[in-house]
Amino acid sequence: MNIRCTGLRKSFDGVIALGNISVQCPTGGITAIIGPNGAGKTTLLNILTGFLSPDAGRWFVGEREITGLPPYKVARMGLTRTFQDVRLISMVTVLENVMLARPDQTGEGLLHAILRIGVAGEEACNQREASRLLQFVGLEKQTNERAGTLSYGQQKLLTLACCLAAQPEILLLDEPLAGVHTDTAANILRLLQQIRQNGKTVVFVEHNIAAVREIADFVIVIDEGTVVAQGPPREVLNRPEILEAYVA
Amino acid sequence: MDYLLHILILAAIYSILAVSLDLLAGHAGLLAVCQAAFWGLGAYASAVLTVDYGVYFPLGILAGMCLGVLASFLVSLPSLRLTDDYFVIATFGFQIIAFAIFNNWASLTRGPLGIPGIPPPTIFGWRVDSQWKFLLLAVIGAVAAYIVVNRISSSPFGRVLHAIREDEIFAASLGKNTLRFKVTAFAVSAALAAMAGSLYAHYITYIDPTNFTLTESILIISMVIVGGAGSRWGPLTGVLVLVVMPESLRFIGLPSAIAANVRQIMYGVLLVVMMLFRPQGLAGQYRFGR
Amino acid sequence: MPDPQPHLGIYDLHTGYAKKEVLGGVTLDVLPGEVVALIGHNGAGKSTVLKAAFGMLPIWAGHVALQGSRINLPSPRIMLGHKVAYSPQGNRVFGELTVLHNLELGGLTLASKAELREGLARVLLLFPALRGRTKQRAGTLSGGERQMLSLAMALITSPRLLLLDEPSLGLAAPTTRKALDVIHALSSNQGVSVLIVEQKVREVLRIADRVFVLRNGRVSFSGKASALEDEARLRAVYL
Amino acid sequence: MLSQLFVNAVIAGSLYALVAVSFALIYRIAGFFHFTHGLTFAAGAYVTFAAHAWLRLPLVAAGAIGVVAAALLGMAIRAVVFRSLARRAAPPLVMLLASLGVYVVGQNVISLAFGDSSRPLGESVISPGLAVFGARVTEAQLASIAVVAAVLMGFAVVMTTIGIGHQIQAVANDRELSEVVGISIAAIDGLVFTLGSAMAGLAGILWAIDQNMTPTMGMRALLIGVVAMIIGGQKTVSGVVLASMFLALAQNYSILFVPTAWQDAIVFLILVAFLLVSPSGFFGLRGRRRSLT
Repeated sequence: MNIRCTGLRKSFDGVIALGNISVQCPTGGITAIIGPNGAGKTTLLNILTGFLSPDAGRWFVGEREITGLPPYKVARMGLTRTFQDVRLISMVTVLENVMLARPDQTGEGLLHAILRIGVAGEEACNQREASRLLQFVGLEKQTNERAGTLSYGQQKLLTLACCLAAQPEILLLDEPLAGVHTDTAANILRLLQQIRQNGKTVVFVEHNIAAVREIADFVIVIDEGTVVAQGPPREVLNRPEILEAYVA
Repeated sequence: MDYLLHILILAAIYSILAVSLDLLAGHAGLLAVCQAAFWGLGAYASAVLTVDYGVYFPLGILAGMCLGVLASFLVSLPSLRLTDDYFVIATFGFQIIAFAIFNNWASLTRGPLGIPGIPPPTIFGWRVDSQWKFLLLAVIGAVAAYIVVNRISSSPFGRVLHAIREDEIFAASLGKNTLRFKVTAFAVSAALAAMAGSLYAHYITYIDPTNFTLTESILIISMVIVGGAGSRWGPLTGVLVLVVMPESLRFIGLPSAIAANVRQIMYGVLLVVMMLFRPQGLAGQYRFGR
Repeated sequence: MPDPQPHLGIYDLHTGYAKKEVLGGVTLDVLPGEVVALIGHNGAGKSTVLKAAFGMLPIWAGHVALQGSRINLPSPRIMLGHKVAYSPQGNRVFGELTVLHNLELGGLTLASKAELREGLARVLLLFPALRGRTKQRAGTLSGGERQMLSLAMALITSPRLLLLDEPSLGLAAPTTRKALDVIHALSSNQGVSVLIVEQKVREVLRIADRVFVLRNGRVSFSGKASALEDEARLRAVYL
Repeated sequence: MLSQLFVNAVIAGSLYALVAVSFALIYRIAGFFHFTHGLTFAAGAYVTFAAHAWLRLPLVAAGAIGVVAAALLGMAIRAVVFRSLARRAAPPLVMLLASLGVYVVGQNVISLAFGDSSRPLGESVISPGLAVFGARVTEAQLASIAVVAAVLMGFAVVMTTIGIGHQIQAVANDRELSEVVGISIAAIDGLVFTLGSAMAGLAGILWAIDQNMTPTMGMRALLIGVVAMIIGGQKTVSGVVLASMFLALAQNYSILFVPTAWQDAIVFLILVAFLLVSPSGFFGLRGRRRSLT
């Protein structure tokens, strides 16, 4: 499943954040969205995931249009995300954070919660799945620690695990490598490639151009709210106007 | 002796109120200061139904709880769009509107005169006409409320509430319809408070609007906060500290006129001290707004 | 002659927000009368360096020194006392107050009314476009005018050291060039030392004597501005 | 009859405005709903009563003492409770709860000291008053409106012309930039609490002179003032004053349709209607950090 948008436009009291953006991220690939500070990348992510309503434009997951859907419905359509500043539930354990993300849990119905019919079985299955994901991102040792006690890099890995636990088709990651030490960053890049192997589409906003060059199949460059270039990294990253966008 | 029973019955009823409010304030992080409104609603529903229409007690309680659920939608849907301080003020507003209804809808609630002569409850032939029997009924009610709230808070439903409490945007990004969870929690909290209202009405046998004022709501929220919001024993600790202990003031011969003020000063001071030194409360871990 | 005492010295600076370490040991200096550019991609920590130096952010490790003497607990008031001024990112002004009141607040720490009046006259001379608008609410100014006001608020205290955070944000090229020229003139004519953070690298290199490149919270390059003239070198260091 | 309702509304509205403006002043700087405003409101009235009745001071002198006492009370509560909470980086809701606790303590101390019964402030001299467009207005009421108008005008002038007023607006407008230019946020916070509490005390005194006083009068006035601030938009004095007048008019004219006891409920019905209509963020979602990054 891929994600595409047409004619997305958004401005904040006069300042244009997005001016008529129409992009499409290829199915099953890793797409990097790059561009200098304040170019509208996070704004685009917030619009696609329903947290921000644009002035104009429509966007789709696969063939289904998700324009204007609230965030929880967008997530239910198979499009989950992470945030620039790490967001998680620091008061509960790492395992609980991942178990929270599983969609359509019967135990989330009020009567089931009270009478506990068929909840225990599902919880056990949820726990197994969550533990598998923690193992996948390398946090199995921290399973029962409070999420608040994790290091920043570990918290980034946890949010990735939560994203996966929501069983998405497409992952939208907002600066997955920002503020992370080099070894964790390499680890995250390896995980993103494995996620792609599992057939999921990955789209991430990032500044670390070296990382983009290493794993991205497709690159979209946004500057001053418009798409200035898009295509495979080899082609796009060497074009002079890319450096210009960053540096001018 | 029966004064001790009176305190225990009051403690059981207040426990229902504190535990039910804790589902909202402690587990969902919604600082609602209108629990006395739902408490009053249950009391008046039971009183009016049994005194004016001779309705059978269990039906009275059920009717009160359903009314509580309905009223909770009227309260939660408009106010849940607001954040923090504005939400608190909106719930203050509903508390004041509810009190005005109890106080002025004379044809239904007989206004300031209140409703006297509420018969003791009979359940399937069991006439609860002594304090001992009433204590048993009140404790059953309290235990039921405690089980319901703890079952909810320790279930996946509760897990989502705890997510909403700390970061609703994160919960929404994982596909949780946060509004549904908050409205449902409101409804359960209101229904349990209404049940406490029915029990209270049949125990006190005479209710008037002054039992269900803003001050009562502030007392109930203080119990939850001082005791420790969002924890198993927090609300009950709050009841112990803010109901049982002050009631025993009467033993040391404090004239009742002064006792009411002293009791409020006590929980006012406790609330301030708690916020300064132990914002998570005596037995809790959750700190508001963290 | 011995290496001249840096006007501003930042030594092995570690700081960040809550758990996220943003600066992992940054060392840089500004010599008297010099214009130093601090460049790097977004999120590298450029703004954090200025905030920490001006005392807006607690320092986790390392220290800041002015004219060689270490400032233990830097705070805005202390730095203003040492004739240092800071203009935060995004051309921040008090939108609800008039241009004049913004300038007066900029000169709050000036000792006397006379100094304030003198400062007002000086900055209005420097930025003629503001002269006609002193009664206007700052929120109604254009991006360029707001940038000028923000700079004027920093210059009114006639600082000896100027910390500027992306004065060009949201400005068209000609306005950016004009603003950077004003800054350059200050340095060359009045010997004001400047540490300027910028995204528009080519523009700022034009007026900078030396440059530090920040990447992921560490200095990845420092040297003469001319060293980054050619494209390949800039690309290697920058991207 | 209608003009009498109008006059009553103007008197009540002016007092709501004084409470609302002073509450907004403190709220915009301190950043949390502080219920102690209701306490300083009541304290002003009761200290004036004590000075007037027990110390035999003329009403105006007693009133001055009342206002000073309210200001000192506000300053003291801020220094003891709110400053230490701020040092512990307590979130706004914890500050709100603490202010609620302080209010409950204060209100009960007043009722212990002065009793719960409603009592008048000053000689309840029965004066025919003047006829204004066919409505009865006493000299005291006219004086009250004049005082409130003068105070609000003076407040607006201070905020727009004098340096301190600019600093207050600056901190309310952009806290970080205020720190950058060297404004002492703590000093402004203290000043605002003192000034706001003094205005609240004055409002309490004028309210007590017009409508007698009870220990719980502060909460009622505070809640109406908060609603006026929410509807009027916190930024401008005129916006809050207009909203206060609107609430007073709505309350007074509601008597034609509904018994007077509904007056407070009407204020909150208006608030609910306003909140339903006014747009709020993306479905009012609360994240750990307000802005979505």
